Order: sequence, then C-alpha cells, then structure tokens
Amino acid sequence: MESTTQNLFELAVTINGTRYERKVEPRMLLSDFLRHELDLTGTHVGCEHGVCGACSVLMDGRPVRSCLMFAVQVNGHEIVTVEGLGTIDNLHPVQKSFQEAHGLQCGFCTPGILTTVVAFLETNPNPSDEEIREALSGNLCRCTGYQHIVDAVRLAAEKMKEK
Amino acid sequence: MKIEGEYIFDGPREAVWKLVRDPEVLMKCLPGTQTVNKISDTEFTGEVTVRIGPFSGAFAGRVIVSDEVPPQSCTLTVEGTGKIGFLKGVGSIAMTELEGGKTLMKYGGEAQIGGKVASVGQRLFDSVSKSMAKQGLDTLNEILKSSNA
Amino acid sequence: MKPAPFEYHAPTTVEQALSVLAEHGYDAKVLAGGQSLIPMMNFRLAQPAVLVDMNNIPDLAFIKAGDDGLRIGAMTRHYQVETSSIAAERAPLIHATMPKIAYPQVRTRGTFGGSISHADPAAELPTLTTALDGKFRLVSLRGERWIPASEFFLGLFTTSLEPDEILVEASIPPPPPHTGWSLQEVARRPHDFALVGVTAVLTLDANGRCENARLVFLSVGDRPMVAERAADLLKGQEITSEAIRAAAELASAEEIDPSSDIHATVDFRRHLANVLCQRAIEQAVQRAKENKE
Amino acid sequence: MEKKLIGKRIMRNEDPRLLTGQAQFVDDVNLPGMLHAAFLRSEYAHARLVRLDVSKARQHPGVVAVFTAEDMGKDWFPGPPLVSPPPTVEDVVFHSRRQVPLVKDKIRHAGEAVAVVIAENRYIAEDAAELIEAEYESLPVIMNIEKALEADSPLVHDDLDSNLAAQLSQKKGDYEVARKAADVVIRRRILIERGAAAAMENRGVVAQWDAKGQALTVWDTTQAPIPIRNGLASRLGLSESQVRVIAPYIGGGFGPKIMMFYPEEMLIPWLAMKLNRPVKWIEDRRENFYATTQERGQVHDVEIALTRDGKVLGLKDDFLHDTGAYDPYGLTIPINTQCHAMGGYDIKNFTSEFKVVFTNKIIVTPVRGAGRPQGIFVIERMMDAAAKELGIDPVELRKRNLIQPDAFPYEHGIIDQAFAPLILDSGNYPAVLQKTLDAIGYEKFIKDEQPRLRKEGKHVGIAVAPFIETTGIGPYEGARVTVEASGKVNVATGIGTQGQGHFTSFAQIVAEQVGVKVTDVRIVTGDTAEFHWGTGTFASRGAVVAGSAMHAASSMVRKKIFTLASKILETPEEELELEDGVVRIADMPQRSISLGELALLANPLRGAVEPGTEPGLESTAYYGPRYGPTAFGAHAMILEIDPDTMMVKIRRYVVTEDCGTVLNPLILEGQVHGGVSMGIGNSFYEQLHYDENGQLLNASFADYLLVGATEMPHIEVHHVETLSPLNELGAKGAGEAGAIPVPALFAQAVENALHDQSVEVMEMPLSPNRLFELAKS
Repeated sequence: MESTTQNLFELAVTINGTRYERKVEPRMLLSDFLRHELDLTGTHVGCEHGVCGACSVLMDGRPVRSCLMFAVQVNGHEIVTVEGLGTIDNLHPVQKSFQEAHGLQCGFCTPGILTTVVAFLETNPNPSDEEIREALSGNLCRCTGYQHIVDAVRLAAEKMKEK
Repeated sequence: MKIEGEYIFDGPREAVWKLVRDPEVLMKCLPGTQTVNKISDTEFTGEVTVRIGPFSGAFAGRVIVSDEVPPQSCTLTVEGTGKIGFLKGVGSIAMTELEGGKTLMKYGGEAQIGGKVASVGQRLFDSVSKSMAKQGLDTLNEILKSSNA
Repeated sequence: MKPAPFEYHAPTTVEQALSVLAEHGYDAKVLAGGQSLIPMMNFRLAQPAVLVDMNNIPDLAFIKAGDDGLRIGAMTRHYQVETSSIAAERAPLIHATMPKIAYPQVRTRGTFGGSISHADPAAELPTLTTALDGKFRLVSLRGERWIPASEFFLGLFTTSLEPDEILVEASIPPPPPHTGWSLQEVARRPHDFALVGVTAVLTLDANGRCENARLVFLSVGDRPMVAERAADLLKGQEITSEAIRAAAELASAEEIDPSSDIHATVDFRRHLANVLCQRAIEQAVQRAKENKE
Repeated sequence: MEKKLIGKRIMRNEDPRLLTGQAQFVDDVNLPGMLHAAFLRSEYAHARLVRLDVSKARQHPGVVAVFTAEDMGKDWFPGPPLVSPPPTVEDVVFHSRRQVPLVKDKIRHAGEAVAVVIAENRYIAEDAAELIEAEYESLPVIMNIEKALEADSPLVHDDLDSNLAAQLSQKKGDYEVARKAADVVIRRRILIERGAAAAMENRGVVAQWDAKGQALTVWDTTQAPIPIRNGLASRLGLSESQVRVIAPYIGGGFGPKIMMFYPEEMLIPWLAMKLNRPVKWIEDRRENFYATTQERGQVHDVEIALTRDGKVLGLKDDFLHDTGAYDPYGLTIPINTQCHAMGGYDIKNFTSEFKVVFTNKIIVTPVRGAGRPQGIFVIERMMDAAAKELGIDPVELRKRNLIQPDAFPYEHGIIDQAFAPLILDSGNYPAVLQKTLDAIGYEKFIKDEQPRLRKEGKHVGIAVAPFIETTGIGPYEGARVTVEASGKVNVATGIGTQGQGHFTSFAQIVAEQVGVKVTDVRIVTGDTAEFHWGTGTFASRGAVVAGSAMHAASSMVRKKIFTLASKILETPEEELELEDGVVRIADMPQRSISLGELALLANPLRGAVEPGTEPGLESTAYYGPRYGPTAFGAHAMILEIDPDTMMVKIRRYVVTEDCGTVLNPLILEGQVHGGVSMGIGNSFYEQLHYDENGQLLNASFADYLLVGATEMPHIEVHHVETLSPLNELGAKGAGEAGAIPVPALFAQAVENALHDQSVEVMEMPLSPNRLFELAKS
C-alpha cells in the first residue's frame, strides 16, 4: 500500500502456516492487511468497530477481531484465517457440520464464526446449547436466526470427538 | 438535547457578571480553548480542542452574548464546528445574590449535536455536557476567586 | 472507516514506553488491548498523534497471589483472568464477572489495566475494583505511586493518571471472612454495556450483622458511583428486607447521577438501580452466610 | 412424475466455497491499478450547501481526483424512477422525486453525498475527505410525518406546495354501511418506527472501463443486476451489450440492495470511465446507516366494526407513510400495507387511504416484509383489542373470521404492489392456525400452566398471530438450461442471489426434470453476460418466478432428451427412462446412452440436419404470473417478562408456514428462522433513533441492536402444503414470511404477560424502557 503520510514498518508473520514479510503503515488494520495486501479475502469486514465479528481470525489459537488490531501488532505471531481451516475437497469438521446443518445462508459472517467456533470447541468439546450461544455472542448473523448455527456447532462437537 | 443546572459562585453577582459578560473569559472556560479573537464586544471566536479520555476533536468556536439584563441575565449562543461534527447551543443564564456574598447561577438551554460524534457518541452526550459545564463553571469560579483575592 | 495517521512506537520495556510518553505528553496515547481505543480511532473520533503500543512488554502480563492480595498486571488479558484459578480463589467477584465483559474475541485482546485506565463509567472493572478496595500502581519517569481505586476515577474517561504516567498493575486485597458479593446488571443484550449495574460487597460479623458494606454502581454517573450513605444504613444492622429496601431507596434516589440516552431515561435508570441494588444486597448476604472461612 | 428431489433436505451446492473463503464478494474484487473512493456526506439533515472548497483535498498526496456536483456537468442528473405509479387507479397523487449522484444545492437528509474523493487507497481517500471545507446554511428540519403535512411546515422539495409525496385510497364494499350495522366499533392509533435492514455485508461497487474494448464491467452488491445494467447503459450513453453487471456472492440483501439507483451506483462507473482506471467504493458500516435505505415508519388511524359475536363487518385504515427525502420506489410499501391490513380474514368492507410524506430522513424502500408487517400489525392488534372488548378468546375471534378453504380464489377487489388485482389464490388457513395451536399447546397453557405460573408470581404470556404474505409477483423471469457434453447441466437466470440457496433449490428443480444429480447442476445468477432478461430478487419471488422458468425450461430439455434418445435407441419415448444422467430402455437397462453423449449428438457437426432442428439439449423459458400466489402462516410465542426490569425471555416459539410446495425444507426453515430473528429485532431491539434535527443517534452496531444468538429462542417450524394453482411447481414465496407477524405476536404476548398492569401496545418497536413507561401510565 502506498503511504505518503507515515513511515513503513517491517512485519513478519505466519498466516495459515505460510510466513509473510511485508512493510506496512502502522495504521493499517489487520483485516485490510489480510484482505488487500495478502489477498486472503475469506476474512470479511462487516462493521470495523468490533461488534459484528465477521472479521474474527485466530491469533496464536485464540479468536480476535482483525478490525481491532493493527497489522504491525501481529509481527512474530501465528494467524489462522478461514482459508487455513480446510479446503473445498477436505473441509474441516466444523466447516462440514455447517454445510450439513445449513449453518450459513449468505455466508458473509461465516468465516468469523468458523474461526471462533474452532477455538471454542478446543476449550469446550462438550458444550451445552447455552454455552454455544454464549460462544457466538460476539458474532452477528442476519440470515440464519442462529438456530442452524447452534445445530452445526453441536454437530461439529460430535464429529470432532469421533476423530 | 436539553442542558440545565445551577451553580453557586464564591463571589458577588456584579463580579460574576463582569466575567460572564467578557466572552474572552467565557471562551477560556470552555475546556481546551487554544485561541480567542474578539470580533465585537458581544462576539468572540476561537479554536477549542475538546478532550475526553481518548476522544479529542478540534472545533472552530464562536460565542455571542445577547439580551443582556445587567447584572442578572443574558443569552449565550455557542457554535462549534470540526472534523468530528458540530455543536450549536443557545442558553440563558440568570443570577441571583445569596447571603454571604455568594451568587447562584441558573442556566438552561438546548444544544444540537451533529455529525460523527452524534451518530456514535450518543451514550455520552448527557454526561459530557454535564462534566464540561461543571469544568467550565469551576474554572470561572477560580478566575472569580483569584480576581477577588 | 479507517484510522487517521499516527506515529507508532512499540517499546519492549516500561522505561522506553515512559520516555515516549514523557516526550509527547497529551499527544501520545497508550495502546493496551485496543478494544475501546481502536474502534474510536476507526471512527476517527480519536486521532492520537502518537501511539505507544504496550503489547510487546511481556513483564506486564501476570496474575500473582501476593500477601496483600491478588496482583494483576496491566497487560493481563481478560481471558487470562477468566481462566485463572488464582483469580477464582482470591477475587471470585472479578473472576465470575469476566465472562460478562464484551465477547470472547474482545476478551482475547482486552486488558485489565486498559479497561481500568479507560475509565468508562459503564465498564465493570472500575466498579469492581472500587467495590473491592483495590489499588493501582502508576509509574512515570518521575517515579511510582500507589493510588486507591476510590480516588483513581475522576470522571468520564478521566482518571488521576498524568499524561506521562502508565498504570502497570492492580492489587485486590483478600476479602475478610464471611464476606459475600454480587454484581447485578441489566443490559439490552447480555454483552452490551449495562443500562445499570451495581456491585454489593458485604461482610457479616459473628452474629450475622452487617460489619461492612460497599455498594458501587456503574452506568449511572460519570464514574463508579459509591453509595456510602446507603452502605452506612446497613452497617451494624441485621440485614432485613426493610433494611435492604431502605438502602436501595436511598442509593438510587440520592447517591447516583444517571443520564438519559436512547436506551434508558433517568427515571428508568433510577428504578433499575433500586431493583438491582436490592437483588445485589440479597445475593451478597446469601453468599456471606455460605462463605464460612 | 413422482418427485425425487423436490421437497428433500438437500445440502447446499454453494456452501463449500463459502465455508472456505473461496466465494467472491464485491469487496474481494481486486484489479490492477484500482483506485478507491470515499465520500464526504452532509452532517446536516436539511440545509443549503453554501460553500464547497475541495482544493486542499485535491492537493493531498495520493489523491487522484475529487468530484463535486458542479464537476459532473451535464452528466449530473437524478436517478430513474423505479416503480411508476399505478395506471389502473383513479385520482392517485404521485410526485416523483429522486436522489441525485451528489448534492448540488440543497441537502435533504443527513448522510447525503456532497463530494467524492478518489485516491490510491481508502485510508488516503478518507484523510482527504476530512480536508474538504463545506459550509452549510441549516434549514428547519422536517422529521414528524404528521407535522410535515401541516400548512406551515417547511418543505423538503421547494417546488412542491406540500410534503405530500403520494396519496391513494382503495375501497372494498361499503365501510360506512358496515359501521352503521355494527354492534361495536373500535378505534386505535398505531405507530410504527423505522428499522434498518443491516445486511452483514455493506454495499459496494467496483467498476472497470476497458477503453480499447469499449466495455464497462461493474461488480455491484445488487439484488437486481439486469435493471442496473439497463439503467447504467442509458445513463452513460452505452449499448446494453457494452455493460456487464455482476452481482457475485452478496452478503445479504433484505431489500435495500435492490434499490437502484444509489448515488454510488451512478457515480463509480462514471468515474471509472472518466479516469480510465478501475474504481472501488465499499460502504462502511456508518455509511450504511446514513446512505442505505430504511423502512417501516407509519402512523395509522384504524377503526374496526364488529358484531357482538365477533364477526368483523368492516375495517378502516387511514395512514401516513414516511418515505424519507425522496420516493424512488413509488407506492410499493404502502400498497403492501393496505393489502395486508385485512390479514387472512374474510372482511367484506374495507376502506384505506394513505398519504406518503417527504421528511428529512434517509430514503425509504422495501426492507424484508416491505409494508406487510405494518399491515398485519394493524389487523392483529385490532383483533386483540376487539377480543378484549367483546370478552371473546382472541384465538376464537380469529377462527370466526378466517377465510375458509372453500372460498379460494378469494378476490379482494383492490390492487396489489404490482398493480394486479389482490387475489388470494389458495390456502387452508384454519388448518394452519390449528396446527400452530396444537404445537404450542394453547388450550393446556391457558387452562393449566399460565394460572400456575401466575400463582408463582411469574409474568408469562402467550400469543398467536396468523398472517398472509403476497409473493411471487411479476413481471417475469427467465432461465436457460443447457446439458453440456460433460453430462453436467448449466443453468442461467437473470436474478441475483443473496443467500437464499438458489444454487441448490434451483438445481433441485432442474435435476428433477433432467435426471441428474443436484451437484451436477451449475446455477449462474447475477451476471448480465450470462442472461439478458429479467428483473431481480425481491418480493419473495425468486423461487416462484425464476423457479417456474427453470421448471419450464428443464421440462422442455427433458422432452428434447427423450425425442433424441428415442431416435438413437430406436425405441418409443414411453419405453425410455431417465435417471442418474443416463437414458435407458426400461426393460433393457443395458441399452442406454448418457446425457453427455446425447448432448454431443444434439450438436450435429456434419451430416444432414433436418430443417427446424435446434442444436443442443438446451431450452430457454420465461415465466410471468398474472398475479402472485399468497402464502399463509401462523406464529405462536410464550414470553416471560421480569416486570421489575422489563427484560424479556422468549420461552417457546412455534411457526407453521404454508408456502405451497416446499422445495427444500432445510433451506425454507433457514429462511423462516432468519425472518423471525429480524421480526424479533423489529419488535424489541432494533430502532433507528433520530433526534429532532434529523441526526441519526445510533449509526453503529454498538447502539443499533441486532438480535444475537443469546436473544434468539429455539424456533419450532411446521409445514402445511397447499399448492398454488398459479404455477406448475405449486410454489409460493417464503423469503419475507418469517418477519411479517412477529411484531403483532410480540405485542400480544407482552399484553398477555403483563396482564396485571393492563398494558396496551399500539406501537413498535418496544424496549425495556418503553415497557416501563407503558406500565407506569
């Protein structure tokens, strides 16, 4: 990104297992860095003030809002985005469950939900529906009314136990 | 948005009036005033930078004094415009003497806030206006006390 | 919605951070978790010229059980407190409140010291630390000082931190025996800023009378609102439902200063303060009775 | 032919790409040399633009251009009218006033675009926008739709003599006669406030002009790519064949994304041509609150006339409809309200006059429900008021008035939003209501549970609300179905898709006819290069109208398959069967031919071609209904309220939906769940708060409260299938249904829960604070 107002900072980060080195403006949001610098456009931007959760990614295994971090802040850290979970031919169990339970419609909020849920199920492999809804409290979805998302998370928990 | 309240000054009404009537002093009482220019006896403009915690905004401000009834009441028109929005307010103040050389000021008015700050900061309007009014009046009282001393 | 330009500093020691602050004063802003600051920067309502990022200072993230109570480093993340057994044991009120703060993603980044320094009157931690008689360690190149929570919060987003100072840790004293606590909140949605919240911390004496009481409200003033007179009504008393009602009445009528916004009027906030205060006292008493040690 | 695929819970074809971040949304389009736009928007709701100085912005490093209305010269003119007023209705008033690309002189709502900055990136564009100096002379602001019509009100549009945008009255029977005959006449005033559609994806436009190829490509978050293509072509003086509009994956529509033309939709393509570089504009969330259309603001004065035993004799509903600063969408919403004000009831006498009013608020166009929730709220609230007044159980009162199964088609004698006669095509309303009552256990609840809970001091209320939804309106949609040499099927249609599962439900319709796997059908929507004709996805019409075209085209392809196969296999068609992509002889399964081979043979490269032969296993068909099918449903809810805090908890939620043939229950249930969540938002969480100066006070997700996972109850969905006689699929629309009855239902449940505080709810949305006030008064 061209910058005429600020000096650039060196940044080295591992994203979905690949190491990237870039120079960025300190004000560049992590969400923009992922989407527009690295073309990892699976991470979506819905509000840029930390409420909708569409931009959630995993930083060192925990979910964060990529719109509430500057790219420079992930220097030396590990990031996982939706592109890092599974592939079309080899879906992550959570992704598979979302397809089976119809846990998405327009799919815009989905990447942020998937990353959040993957981290959640690692800390809580046997969640109750109430715990699932709590875990989703930081992700807004306008299409599904959340019910099929809750079903999908429950299903994913079962799948991951089987594994 | 309605703004109203009262304040007790540690000084006689005439002294308070002199300060209130001096827009330069008034501008100083707006927290964060940088510069003041006199346009006329009743109109002053200036640069104000409002800071509330992490929030900050530079405003081009204007104060106009009207309907004076010395030394008891007048109307103040305040305007501020800046990158984060604008503020327009018209308020009246009325002062009565209390025993012990103190002065009671009652103030009330309507403020209109617009732009970015209005669209995302509404939760804070009331508290901000309260705290800014308090800061301003405290400052005025300090000036008053020092001028008495 | 993109932030305005700023000069970025990423110190690795507190000293480095302090010298940047000392140099830039009001123009510099400390970036902790950024979960309140960065949204405001994205809206461009906050445009700090200089940003001092504390996230590369590992020494500031810790949870320790000291003899004077629980010590929490300023850069300790909310989720770390949420999942800390030491915190659960030494400051159950704080530990139990953590899941109520914002959302999982925010708790990954949000910090204990950041939330306190931000001093949002609707936030939980300022109220809890005040109710628990916590104190904070502030440092600057000029030296360091401890300040009680009750004196730290001065107004809306305003604390006794000087522009060149940083809050580096909080200390929460151990609760005396027979102490019970409660945080009661009402929010539009569970994880929104509460319309009103109140914390009650009560200590009972041997014969079940109230030895000590703290009632602190959030979202009904420009800072955590301490209802001292209401608490005094309870002290030395047997805590009957009359006593509870009287205390809640007094607190909600005279010891808070609520504002109206689009979600709640002053009237409704006073009403909620009254209702929640009664519930908080009742639950705190209950816990105090259970809490034998 | 018995259905193998239609009606099955089939997983969606589109999901793998969406789940892996491989689906392209507009903001994902990244072109070499692309520039980025940011807008300066008015902070004032009503003002004159007296000075605009963009010089500092132009000089800002990284800025390529800044444009104002003046800079547009002759290219500055308003957007086109979208829906012209009804030709069929007499003495209709309609003043068409449309939004402009950039404000020239007068600002009519806060957020109206004043200037656009084009820069190397969005950050710089926003820096520069802050450097623009704009001076406004503020004018008195028109916010209240009643005051707006008073003689001395200031005007939104100075060239009109009032703020009246439109007026239309419709009548059925003779209300005055009914009123005189009635035992009881009940009057109420009903207020409904605005909400936002708030799709998770904000709007966006990317435009690329190929100067050498003289071709414009536009990626747009629109529900209606073809009308956008046509409009852009005429606006920019290009042939339709020079303009390609692509609506790729869209992150939710809910109405506002249909509303062509947004100023940004007019400007960004124009800028791309002007600057001869690709230009991207992505709306941010704050802009979405200020620059994307909204809905629902109405004030109703209602009167219902009944006999003592609860038969509704007549209904009078005069109302004001807030259209905001402009009225590009014509009369669609208020006519929908009129058409739903009688609900599913047999009401013989009806009169309704509405006035559409200009205000200094953001433009109003349909949002999921599009006037229907208001109409249903009106009739259902009046039913409850009547039940109280007459001392009749509210459900019983409804049963006594529902249209009976033998009464269809039921002609109302008024016109609907498409200016076609309002005819309810089919349904079994009593059965749907009964299924809902049984599912929620209505009798048991009011007889046993509720009394018990009330003894325990709990405030728990029950509500049941039936509703109709007019769907599947014209004009038409089309589809082209092609069996390819691979044996896979390619299908193109003109509508856009925003998450409705079209790639799957359409594939089911086609696969059913063409005898292939659903996963072997590739559906292409939202690309004007793939299909030339069509309208768009709105009014719950996608599955009905485009679906019917798919069905027609694939049936024709099926015929072609059999004709050709019978020739090649030298067997009469009736002895052939088509399954799993293969045509075989029923009693000689070893003699068969695959669709792929047939497709090759159907495209004769050499040899004799009989005259009249069409190449390929391909057909194109169109479907346009005279009028649309009307769906019916009923919702029931059990709601608990804490009367000390006015916090609510929905304990149970039941939906029965009759949208005719269910194409895919999984997808339908998802649509219903989503609609209900928006309806719950409209009832208790979502309200746009404007102050008296036209400032929107909650233009963020921190203060505009979308319903989250923790607020949503588990929803129990039941189906009744009364097929529509209007299309071969027997389908009726369902996209908006979920949202329609919820406010009426919620109000009823609140009144029932707070029985001891005699609260009457004649407004939406509510909030804890509002309930506290209602209970106090």
